[in-house]
Amino acid sequence: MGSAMRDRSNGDISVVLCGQAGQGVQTVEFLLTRLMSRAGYQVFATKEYMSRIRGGANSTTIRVSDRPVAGAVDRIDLLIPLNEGAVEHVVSRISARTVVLGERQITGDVPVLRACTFFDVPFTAIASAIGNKLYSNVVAVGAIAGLLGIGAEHLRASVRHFFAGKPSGVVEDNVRAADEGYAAVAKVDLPHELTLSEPNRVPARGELLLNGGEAVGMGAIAGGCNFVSSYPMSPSTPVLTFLAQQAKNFGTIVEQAEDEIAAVNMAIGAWYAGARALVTTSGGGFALMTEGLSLAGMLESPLVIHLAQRPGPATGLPTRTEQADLEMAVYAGHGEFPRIILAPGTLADGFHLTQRAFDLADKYQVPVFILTDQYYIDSYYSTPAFELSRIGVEKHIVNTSRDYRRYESGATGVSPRGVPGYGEGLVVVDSDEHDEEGHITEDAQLRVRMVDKRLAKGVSLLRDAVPPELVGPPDYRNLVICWGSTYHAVKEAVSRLERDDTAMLHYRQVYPVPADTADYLRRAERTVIVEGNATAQFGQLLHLQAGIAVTHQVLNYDGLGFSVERILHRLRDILA
Amino acid sequence: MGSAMRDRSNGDISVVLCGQAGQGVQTVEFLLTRLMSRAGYQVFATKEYMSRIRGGANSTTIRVSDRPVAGAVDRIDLLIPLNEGAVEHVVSRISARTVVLGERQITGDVPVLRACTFFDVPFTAIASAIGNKLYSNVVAVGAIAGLLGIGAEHLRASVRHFFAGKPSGVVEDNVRAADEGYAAVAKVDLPHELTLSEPNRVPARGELLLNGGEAVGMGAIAGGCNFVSSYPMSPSTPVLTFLAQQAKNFGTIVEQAEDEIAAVNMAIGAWYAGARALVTTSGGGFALMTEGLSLAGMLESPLVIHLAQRPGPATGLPTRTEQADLEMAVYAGHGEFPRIILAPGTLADGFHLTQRAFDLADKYQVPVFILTDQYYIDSYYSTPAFELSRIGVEKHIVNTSRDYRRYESGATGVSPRGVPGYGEGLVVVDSDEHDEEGHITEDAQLRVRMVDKRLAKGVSLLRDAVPPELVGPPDYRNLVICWGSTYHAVKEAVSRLERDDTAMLHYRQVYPVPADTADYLRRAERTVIVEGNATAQFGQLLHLQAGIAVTHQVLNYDGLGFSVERILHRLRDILA
Amino acid sequence: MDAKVFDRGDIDIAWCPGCGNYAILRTLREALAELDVDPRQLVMVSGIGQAAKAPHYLRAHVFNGLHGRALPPATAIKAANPSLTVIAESGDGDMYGEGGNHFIHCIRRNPDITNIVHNNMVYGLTKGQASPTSPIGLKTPVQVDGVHLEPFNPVAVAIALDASFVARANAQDREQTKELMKKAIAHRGYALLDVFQPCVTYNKLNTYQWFKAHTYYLDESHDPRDRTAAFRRALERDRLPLGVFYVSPEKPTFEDNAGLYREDPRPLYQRDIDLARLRDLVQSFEAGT
Amino acid sequence: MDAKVFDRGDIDIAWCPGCGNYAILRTLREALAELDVDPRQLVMVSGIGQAAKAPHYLRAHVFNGLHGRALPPATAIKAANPSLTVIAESGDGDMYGEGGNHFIHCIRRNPDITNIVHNNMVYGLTKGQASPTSPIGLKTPVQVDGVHLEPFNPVAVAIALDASFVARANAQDREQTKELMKKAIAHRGYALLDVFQPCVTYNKLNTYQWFKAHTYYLDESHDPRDRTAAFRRALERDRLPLGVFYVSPEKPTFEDNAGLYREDPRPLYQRDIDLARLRDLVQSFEAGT
Ligand SMILES: Cc1ncc(C[n+]2csc(CCOP(=O)(O)OP(=O)(O)O)c2C)c(N)n1
Ligand SMILES: Cc1ncc(C[n+]2csc(CCOP(=O)(O)OP(=O)(O)O)c2C)c(N)n1
Ligand code: SF4
Ligand code: SF4
Ligand SMILES: [Mg+2]
Ligand SMILES: [Mg+2]
Repeated sequence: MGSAMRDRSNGDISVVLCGQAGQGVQTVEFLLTRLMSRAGYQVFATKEYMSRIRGGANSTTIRVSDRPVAGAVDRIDLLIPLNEGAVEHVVSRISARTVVLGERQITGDVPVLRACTFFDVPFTAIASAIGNKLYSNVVAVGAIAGLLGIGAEHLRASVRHFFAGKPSGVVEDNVRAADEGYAAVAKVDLPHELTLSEPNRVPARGELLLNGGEAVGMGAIAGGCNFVSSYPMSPSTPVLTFLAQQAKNFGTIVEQAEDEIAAVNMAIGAWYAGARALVTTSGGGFALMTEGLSLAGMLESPLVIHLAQRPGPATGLPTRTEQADLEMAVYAGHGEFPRIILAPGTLADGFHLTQRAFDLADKYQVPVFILTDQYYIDSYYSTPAFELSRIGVEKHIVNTSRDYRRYESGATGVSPRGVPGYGEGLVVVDSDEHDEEGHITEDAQLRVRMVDKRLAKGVSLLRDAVPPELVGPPDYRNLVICWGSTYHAVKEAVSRLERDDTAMLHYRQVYPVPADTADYLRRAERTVIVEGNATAQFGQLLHLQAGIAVTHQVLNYDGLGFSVERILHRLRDILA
Repeated sequence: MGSAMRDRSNGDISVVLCGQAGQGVQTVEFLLTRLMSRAGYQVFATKEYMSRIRGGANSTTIRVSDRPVAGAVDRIDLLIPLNEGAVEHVVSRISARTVVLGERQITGDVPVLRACTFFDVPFTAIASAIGNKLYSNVVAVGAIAGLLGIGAEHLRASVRHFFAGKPSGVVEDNVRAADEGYAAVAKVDLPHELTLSEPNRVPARGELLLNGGEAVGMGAIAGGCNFVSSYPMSPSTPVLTFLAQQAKNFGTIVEQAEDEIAAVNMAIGAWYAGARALVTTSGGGFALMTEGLSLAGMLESPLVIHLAQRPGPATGLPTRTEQADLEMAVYAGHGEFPRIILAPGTLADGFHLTQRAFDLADKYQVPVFILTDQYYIDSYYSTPAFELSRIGVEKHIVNTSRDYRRYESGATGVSPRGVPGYGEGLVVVDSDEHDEEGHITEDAQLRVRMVDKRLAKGVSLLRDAVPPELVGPPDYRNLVICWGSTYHAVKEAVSRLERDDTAMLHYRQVYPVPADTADYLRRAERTVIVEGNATAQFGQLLHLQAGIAVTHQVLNYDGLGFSVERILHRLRDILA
Repeated sequence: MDAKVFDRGDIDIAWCPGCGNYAILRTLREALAELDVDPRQLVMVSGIGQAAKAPHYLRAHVFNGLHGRALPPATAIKAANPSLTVIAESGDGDMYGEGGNHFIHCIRRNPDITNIVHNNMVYGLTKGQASPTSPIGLKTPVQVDGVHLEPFNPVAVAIALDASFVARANAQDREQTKELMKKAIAHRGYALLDVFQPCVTYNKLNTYQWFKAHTYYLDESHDPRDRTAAFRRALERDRLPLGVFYVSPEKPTFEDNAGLYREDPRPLYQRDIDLARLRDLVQSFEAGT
Repeated sequence: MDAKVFDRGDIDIAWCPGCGNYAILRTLREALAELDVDPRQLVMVSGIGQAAKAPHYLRAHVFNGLHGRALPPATAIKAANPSLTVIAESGDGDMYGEGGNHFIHCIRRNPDITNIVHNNMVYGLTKGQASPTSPIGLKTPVQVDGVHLEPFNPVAVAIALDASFVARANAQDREQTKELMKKAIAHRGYALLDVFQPCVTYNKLNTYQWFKAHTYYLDESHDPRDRTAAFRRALERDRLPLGVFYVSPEKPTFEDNAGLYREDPRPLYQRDIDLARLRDLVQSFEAGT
């Protein structure tokens, strides 16, 4: 099968919704993905949106397939422009093969569309006829479902499910809206290559549809998180919101702090008293936490930080994506102390790594980062059920005796951690250099021992390092390296290369870099780092840790992140 | 001349004063160094002190020589213990050849002293007889002067000078105290090897005696600094204090901010309005400024940061020294933007690099760091006059026209910088990604151009990089590398190695690493990095920038910093 | 002067239709025009948030800094060039939450700047979480049970800090708000103007109607020189007073205290270093002295 | 209980001889003993400064955190384990300067903790710069001309924030200070106790004698439930009142509001996750639903 064919294979349709903020793109997206999912398809959805509440131009890309799909694509198979200007917003992604479903009256005569098939459906008129212009989004959902060949019953059930709890008039109006949208396209057919094959499966038992923010949030709960102190900041807020919504259910204290400094200092206080605390923030907020990070280093306090990246510097592009805060996470905080940085690639990673972060933080008494980004947080796809059978919190708190000393020395650098009120001992922690008891000291020899103790943990914790994942032939000549959220897009691009000399190596622990890195790099003739930043930060880190510089870079820093095509295109150039 | 001899050569005597905080060690130090200096000797003084206001145990090491001296030594030739416990505080530095000048009654019978020559002079009793126990420090100064063979007239003149402005009774009492101390040792002689040779010089014209804090402070004034916003934090406060004292003289606004966040944001605001602003801080304070640093990166605001390092993490050892905040300075702030980090080695560096920092910041519109440490700030020595003839502020502010655009693009990445009120244009700066005018944008292509523009400055500014200094044979086989404050100690240690295959390479610009680094490293068989931290941070940076890993490390992180002997000892081991 | 001077023309404004911010923006332009402020002498400083975008919608110099950090640069800008008119404009979250410490200490410092706070009692830009001024009970995606914290009372706190000018306005009353803006800008010293601003998207409690029903104007019976009375008024809860609560006895501004403009009014950017004094200073460290 | 329980024995105390801190330390030990507080249930939280070293000189759990950051961890510690007695003790610079934003918002949050501030009106540990409470005119190495900024009035601000308990003491009056400490610790909710503390090294203005001459005790005529009266008292300058200024109408604490202790008093460290609920939650994301 040629790549052009594959790009538009009828196993994978890319639907793009585009409209203003506040116009209900999210409703359409939600309904459509659930509907397709319930119909047995695999779906993936990712959105890009402006830093404003109403107006502007936002879009969601939804891929529907009978196979797992989880990477962003540029191409648009089916475009649903919801307002004037919507087409212009995605104009660079439109080709002659893009099919447009919309209202000509709204869209107007945009030159690029002249070559496209345009199904003109008067969403607004239909909605108004039913009784409310607001129903036009549901009309659109009906029409899309019709075009994609979903059964009408599926459609109705989904709409009913979505509006459950609303007055029955509203529910039925919406069902009618969906029906009429569906009917409006009854006579038309999508081009052959856009016809979805029958899904060859019903949803697998327990298959989930959720986004990165929800994966991380549930991972935190699974990790025993019971204290969250944070300050809202895109794109990290969904995790805060998720945990706030679940707080009552799980006995979690969720507090919106006055600022990020309070947030991190609260979290450290909470760990001290025996809680499992999380902060969730983005680059600028984390910058304010760096003194607190250093405090965690000195107190040997566990700490879990969800750092959701967005483009900087400073305020940058608040609702966009980037992977440019890695170096900050690695080096933040004055003085020297160990830390762990995990960067989920899959949704399962978001769950399992976050869960694990709490245990690792507790075990080694170090800060552990979950490093995500806007793309990761806001994207969702169908994913197999999480493995819950082995979930259980590894607690590392000891009952203290009368002569308890918080910083008792030992080979691993890890001292038993007590909490106030549990046992007979006193728990003394100090941000100054301290003795084994925790009291302030200026003894130079003790200082050296304490530095060594803290740094020893940095070695101990390598035992639990999460290894990178190699996808593709072990005897590769080309190695495409990536980390964090780009997992799926890179994987799909590398697989579409169809080269048996090329493999992908994905890091989900980015710091400390797992020990076998040099082996992986040495075996390749060409190494290509794919990163969402302008300076190849992880490439630098690999260089430092493995002593080998990567030979090629695929970087992106436009705020929109990577698409499969863009990676593929760049890889083809490099590997030509 | 054997090294043992050299160590105690009569051209170089090491005098150590030790007492409690608040006991007047600093008075003795001040008087003694000025006295020796005026007598034609070169002096060096460095102190170590506890983070408390009274009590505890502090010490000052003063080297007196007829040649330039500027590195800390461990050995004590002449010890003046001023309180009970003083001897214990420096016990590891005492040898049988140490001569002690003190009051047996206060010192007590400390075993280590039994092998030493002890001159018992009843400072307190003499002082009380004159009328005030407080005079005992001056009695001690007299005695030290006597032992070192300084003329009594020199002594009196210095004491008079020091107490000038006090009531004449006080002045004369102190002169008497000095005289009596002097007389008390009239009959005794220092061992031959501790006899200072006649100084072969009068102070050179304009020769200065000042410490690192003063050098940086004056450098700031020379750089046109007219706005200082900072929050007190050891060891950076002396620069703040110095500039506050000079504020009236130079029309400087010096403001103690409510916190470090306010300090850095004020400084950026001041630059925006056309001031030349400085913040002075230490690691923990700087951690709080990192969001602001990123703001400077985004606004393309000049900014000068004096970052005086002390041991971390967290509060650490507030009054001690370390070089462990380099990585933080290199990577601080979210997002990607260029910066310059200068690290003075000599006092002249403190002056000239700080002066230059303001011009570089203004020229390239980037943050520029002056990276010092407690050792640098608090040490002083005799140094040749600063070259003032070429001082003059390079201003880079333009008169704006009506169509002025703050971020106009150009090859170097540097856009002409206007200030509000000067010209017809409007000066718009924004922490969000912005267009050329400075207004907020979410355009992906513009984003890429703006990132490229900012990073282009990182290349442009390499033109003004301060090259490293090679001391020793250009055809070295061993290269000892250091940076910042260790200049003199490493230089002395390497020179005492007396090996013609070994040179020292000192970096006063540590970031970006000057381009010729790889050449220097490649020529060496063995490379030794000497750094005041536990993880060889600059070694890592060299590795990254030059692609070559250093082969050996000499690290120190006990808070007391490097002495010449400790470096020498380690180098001998490594190069054996 | 015509308020059009401050117009930026046909720009895209990122606020929701119906937002109270529009009224504040329009009123401010008019106030500035009536005060004859030259845009080239006007610096608008803001933090981050919906309100903080306001400076972009006005022809003036703009310093749009970090969330919560408008007051420190505003203070410094004024100090570096006292001939500029400096207005720090931002949201309630920005000024009283993230920026709370600067709010307190800026008041103590008393720079001659105007501080306009769009008080919509919610975090708009980040989608509706509670702000420090949110009323108890307001439900949000994060304050799921409703807000528990005692609302921050900026007027009372500013009076407690002896702020030099403290006033409150209601965005929808454009005329009175304009007068208050003019007073605040004309006032010499730090002037706080807290402006009630309906957020039509996220705050369904404090609506246009609510503000109308729950506010009244202080009349002549209130003496803004009486600090205790001002404080008592600031505590009123049922109906919230609008107008000038408090004007402190005249005190020197931050720029006055800096001292360097007493004899020489030139802003810092016009000044050069005094090389002779530098030489003297260096010489004072000569070893022989 | 004997105050010796809180003794750490023969330790080196880093304060200057004659410092007012000693009196506060001793008084606090006695107050705790009289309240029968078990050291194993007592957590002392502090920031950085001379005052902030106090927790090291007492037998108790200690969380000695960052400069300015005592209140956030104190709040969290209490919330994570409400059975602990939590005292946040630090200096004026720490609490009102660097920590000013936490001071404001902690009061709003109303955790059941006691906040003891050693108010020496100066930065001791960093060698004598002005603190937010320094009097106008105080000369320091940085405030060369003397302090210009309006002194921060913690009592007035706390009342403006409707703090649940606001009191002021004078370190040298050990008996009355002890009573105030006991009241503050026994109070349910956030309690501020600002303690005048002479710094014999750096503050030559606000000496033992000065505090004695410039303070007096509020008597029964003052009703601590009257917020405006409390405010008026807080503004007095010639002689500064001591005692309990204000006690707000009872309000729930931060821990109460958190809700999770209503049915189950166990501290967080004793709890486990509810796996069944987690399973349900995960299931709610099943594609089929
Ligand atoms: C350090 C930091 N933390 C958080 C944010 C995210 N943030 C942007 S605006 C905002 C709140 C805005 O609320 P407010 O100031 O009341 O302005 P409004 O949008 O309501 O006008 C927050 C939390 C940020 N930009 N920077
Ligand atoms: C972030 C940070 N900034 C500055 C400092 C330096 N510092 C330590 S204590 C202190 C002030 C102490 O004053 P105060 O809180 O009044 O305590 P006191 O010493 O007077 O008891 C400062 C500025 C620090 N440790 N951390
Ligand atoms: S979210 Fe609220 S404050 Fe922001 S623009 Fe919309 S209505 Fe206005
Ligand atoms: S410096 Fe002042 S506050 Fe600190 S211990 Fe000494 S007298 Fe007390
Ligand atoms: Mg708001
Ligand atoms: Mg103090």
